[in-house]
Amino acid sequence: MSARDGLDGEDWQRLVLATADAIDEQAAELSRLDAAGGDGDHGVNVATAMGHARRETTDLDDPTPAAVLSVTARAFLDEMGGAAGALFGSFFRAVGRSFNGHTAIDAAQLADALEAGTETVISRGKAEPGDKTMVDALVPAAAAGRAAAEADSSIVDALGRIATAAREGASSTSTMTPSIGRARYSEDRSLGVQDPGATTVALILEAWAAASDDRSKS
Amino acid sequence: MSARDGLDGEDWQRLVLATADAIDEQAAELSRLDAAGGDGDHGVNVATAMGHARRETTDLDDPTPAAVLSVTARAFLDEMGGAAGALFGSFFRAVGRSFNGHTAIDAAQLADALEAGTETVISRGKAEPGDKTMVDALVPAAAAGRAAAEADSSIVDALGRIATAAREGASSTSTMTPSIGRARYSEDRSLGVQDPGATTVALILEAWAAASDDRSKS
Amino acid sequence: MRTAKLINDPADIVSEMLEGYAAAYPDIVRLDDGLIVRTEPKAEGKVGLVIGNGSGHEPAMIGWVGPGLFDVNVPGPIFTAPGPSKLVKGVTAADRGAGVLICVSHHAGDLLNAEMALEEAADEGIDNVEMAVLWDDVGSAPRGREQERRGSAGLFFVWKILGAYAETGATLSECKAMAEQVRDNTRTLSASLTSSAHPVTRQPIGEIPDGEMIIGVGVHGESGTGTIPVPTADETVDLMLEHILDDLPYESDDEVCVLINNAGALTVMELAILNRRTSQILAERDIRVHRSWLGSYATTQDSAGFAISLCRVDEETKRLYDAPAVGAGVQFTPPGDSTVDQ
Amino acid sequence: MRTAKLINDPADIVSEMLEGYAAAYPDIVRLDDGLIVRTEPKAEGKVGLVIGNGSGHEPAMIGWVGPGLFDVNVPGPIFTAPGPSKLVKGVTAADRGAGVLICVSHHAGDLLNAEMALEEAADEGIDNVEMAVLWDDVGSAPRGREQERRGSAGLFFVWKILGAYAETGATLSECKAMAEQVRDNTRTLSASLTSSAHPVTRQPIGEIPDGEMIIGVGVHGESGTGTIPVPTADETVDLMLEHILDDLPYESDDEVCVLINNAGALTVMELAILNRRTSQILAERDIRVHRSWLGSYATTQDSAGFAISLCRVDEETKRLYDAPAVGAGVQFTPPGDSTVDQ
Ligand SMILES: Nc1ncnc2c1ncn2[C@@H]1O[C@H](COP(=O)(O)OP(=O)(O)O)[C@@H](O)[C@H]1O
Ligand SMILES: Nc1ncnc2c1ncn2[C@@H]1O[C@H](COP(=O)(O)OP(=O)(O)O)[C@@H](O)[C@H]1O
Ligand SMILES: [Mg+2]
Ligand SMILES: [Mg+2]
Ligand SMILES: [Mg+2]
Ligand SMILES: [Mg+2]
Repeated sequence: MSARDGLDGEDWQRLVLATADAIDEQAAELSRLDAAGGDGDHGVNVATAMGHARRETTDLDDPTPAAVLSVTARAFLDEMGGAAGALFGSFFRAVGRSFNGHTAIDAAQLADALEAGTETVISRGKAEPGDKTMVDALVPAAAAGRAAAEADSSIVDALGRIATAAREGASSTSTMTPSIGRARYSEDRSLGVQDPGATTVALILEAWAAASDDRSKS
Repeated sequence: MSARDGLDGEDWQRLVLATADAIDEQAAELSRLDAAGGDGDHGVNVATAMGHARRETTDLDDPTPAAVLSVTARAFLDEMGGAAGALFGSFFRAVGRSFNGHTAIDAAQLADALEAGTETVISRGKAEPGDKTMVDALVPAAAAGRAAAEADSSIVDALGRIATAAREGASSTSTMTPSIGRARYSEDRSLGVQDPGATTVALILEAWAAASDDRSKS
Repeated sequence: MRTAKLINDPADIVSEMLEGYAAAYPDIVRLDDGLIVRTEPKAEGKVGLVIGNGSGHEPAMIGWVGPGLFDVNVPGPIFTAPGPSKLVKGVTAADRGAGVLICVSHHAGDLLNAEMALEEAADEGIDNVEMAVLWDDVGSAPRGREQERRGSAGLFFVWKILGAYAETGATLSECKAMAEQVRDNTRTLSASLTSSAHPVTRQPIGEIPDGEMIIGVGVHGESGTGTIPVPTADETVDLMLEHILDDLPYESDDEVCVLINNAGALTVMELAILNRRTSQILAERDIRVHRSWLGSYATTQDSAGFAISLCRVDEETKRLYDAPAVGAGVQFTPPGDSTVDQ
Repeated sequence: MRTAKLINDPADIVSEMLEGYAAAYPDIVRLDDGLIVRTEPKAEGKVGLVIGNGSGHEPAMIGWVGPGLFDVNVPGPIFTAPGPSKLVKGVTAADRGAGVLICVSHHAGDLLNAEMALEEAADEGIDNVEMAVLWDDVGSAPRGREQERRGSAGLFFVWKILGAYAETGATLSECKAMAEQVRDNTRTLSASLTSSAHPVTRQPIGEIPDGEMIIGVGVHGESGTGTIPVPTADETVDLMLEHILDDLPYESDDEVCVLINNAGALTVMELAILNRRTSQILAERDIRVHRSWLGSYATTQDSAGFAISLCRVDEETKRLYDAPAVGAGVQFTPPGDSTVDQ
């Protein structure tokens, strides 16, 4: 199977491992972003969750795409905790559920999954675009996924466009002021600084794009 | 009665008030000295005690020399507390007891009193000369008092010599290292700094000298 | 502000804390797969009480497990609510056959995870589980928008009264109603003179220079408002208590319990001086004090801050409040029951 | 280090603290002319227990007055022992016809003033008063010179056991002997990560930079030794406990009570992590732990420090240690006596 046809369970394992590496590398930066408006622990939190996801994913006997995402979801829900853990966990769980029954994920299935994940995050967390949260990266990412699917893109191309949209979404949060979730620690200081959760979304999707791309080249 | 004949109860009231004023003026400096080797509260402690002594002395119906000193002693014992309060209090109490039965105090009586006070401080507090305590001001002061009495000095002259000796004794403590009383807070930092308790002794005896001298001129 | 902490690997901070705490109080609590549970379980047929919360607020809530208090505490990472499965595990551990109430101190993460836990419990066929969402912090939302308020130190009163109530054999819905009733009679406002460092990252959370104070801080150091020069203790209480009293409002002839909670590094000396003014003002307003507590019950690491909490009580809640209770971090001994003759 | 304090006029700091503390716990203590005394006095015919001490260590010792604890606390100015007349007043207030024991935590000021109080009491014709001079701090003098050591947090054990013992009707000389016996089985070592400011002068007492620690500090911040970079919690306990264990020495098959006392601003999290290692080492050495306590019992204002204290116990002292006691700052509930059914 080539990347044109979709990413199978082993591919998703690789994507998750690549994500864990990317998060480890950026953890300090993510915490730094969180220190501006939050409590400065976001990088530690996500790295903890992704560390577990790395181990659990590797241990899977039957790594279907759904199973890999489900295990990742559990790592966020159980090991990260907090609002962010619940939301990232819900996101991955919805993505995994959407992958259910598919041995390989193509651009259309990915678009469905991202939409499902984004909707869950919004309905659970009640944040709207512009509230300076992970939603500001997820919404454009999901839209890019849908557009790529409609343009019949390969999964690799789709992920590339999704990652770019997520990154732009994350960047856009730096001019926003927070208005959701746990009351902020010092509102003023976060102006000009990206939202850490949105940045994590971008990092994840960039890692997915890069790792899927690697595969197509290999 | 002139200063040649001795200081009566009203004189001692005046000496105590003058001491209270001198301490108020120097309280910050005394605390600063204490901060080097101790807990930085000596000025506050002595000022509290002398504030009480000022009020109590003024309120005395029958201000004999013994009564004035006894009231001063109580202020140190009851309102200052701690080792220093007990020692200053014991000193004044011994001086007061030595004044007992005298309506006016001459140089010989003062010499007896200072010796009694100094002995009490040493026997209670177990400090020896050189230990960097109030003893290093009291011992030379008492010796100067005895010498003045033997030279048949007036009380005013005696107090002048006593104050000078106490000041020299206090100054000498700056090169000493502490070795008694409550374990010190940071031994090194007190080197080069005078002992606060010795400095207070000097301030008290200087205030007595100055106030007694005022009287002889008036 | 101190950033160095006496810990080992920051990654082990919560697990090692739980181990060390349980080791100190084996007659009260034990550590069971990451949960703090009562050593002597509650009698069968009584409602189980569970609370999940981020760690870092000790003795809350690991110290509030025991007879007359919680059955199970589910500790999350530092300042981070535990996930849904761990909460469900806590529910199972607390179940004595009469249902389980999950108490939620109202914060986004606690609420989200409790909601998900209820879904997960339902999926697993565990019913007879309810949650009570609790808030008290008048600094976090204005009057009329009480349900947006955060949970803070004043939940002390809910924990205590609810804990005693569950021991009486009250039903699950009665317990939930009691928790909400106490909540609705409770108001808290907090202030802080220092921020604290996150124990894992060692980064300061917020910034309060020496000599400044913030009124209205949250239990994680959250604050929207600016600093003011530290007022006197009396001025501080005057400012804060006016806000609290007017909010419910507490009125003359009301009877209240008082808590002056230490956020961590305030001294008992300061708490007592703050209580002096508090009791003066309450007396002036003819508000009777049933009992007062000064101490560190819910902390924000080592912030030098405090909260004033009032809870309006009636005969029933007073009786429940005075009932004996034994947690590792809080003990209630009924007045008059203090004879020591042997 | 915080120098700003939530107080009013620094000159009123102690009197306002006492007022506010007594106002919070009227069922346990009352404020009587500057003394903290039990609200319900001890039965006639039992030995009265008095302790004088400098203020600033709260809840010690204002929080240690109550049934099964002290009858009277005589608070002095900040970090300064009270004078002799006030102590004598305390003796009179504590007298229930069987004599009074003055407990002296060994510091120059406490000892001097207690000695003078005994003289003063004798002058006033009050006899049947004794004093017990108590020490525990292995950081303050080497082995063989125990009687030069300072009193510190470990006197916790003396207070508790002696308090229960006096309630049994033991005589004055028996009480004094018991206090000294517990003292001789108790060892403490303290460490601190920060100094604190004197609350009146606002000047720092000593200086410990962030990231550094001193082992061997005294309860007023005294220290002769230098700082070291903050070790891990486990390394710290290893270092300190070795010193403590070798001193008595505590040996295999001994049974001990453990106290990890917070000097003020350490977190419960850190105390628990320190206790984890403590209990591991004791287990390794086959030293049994009867009971452990983690908390702020004797503080040095808001120093981020702690003490590890051990007390070797036998059947009698264990029973006394476990007896119920109710102070505003410390409650002992006997294990097993924690039923809350109503
Ligand atoms: N209600 C919400 N909706 C969407 N995202 C949220 C919400 N609350 C928090 N987040 C995301 O979580 C991130 C913070 O995560 P993290 O620092 O790990 O958790 P915490 O705030 O508990 O310390 C924010 O940057 C934001 O993107
Ligand atoms: N044993 C002693 N003998 C003589 N003087 C002493 C003794 N102990 C303390 N002092 C004196 O007391 C002074 C300190 O007083 P102060 O700062 O008021 O008390 P504290 O040390 O309790 O804070 C010292 O400078 C010293 O002169
Ligand atoms: Mg965060
Ligand atoms: Mg001093
Ligand atoms: Mg956090
Ligand atoms: Mg002092």
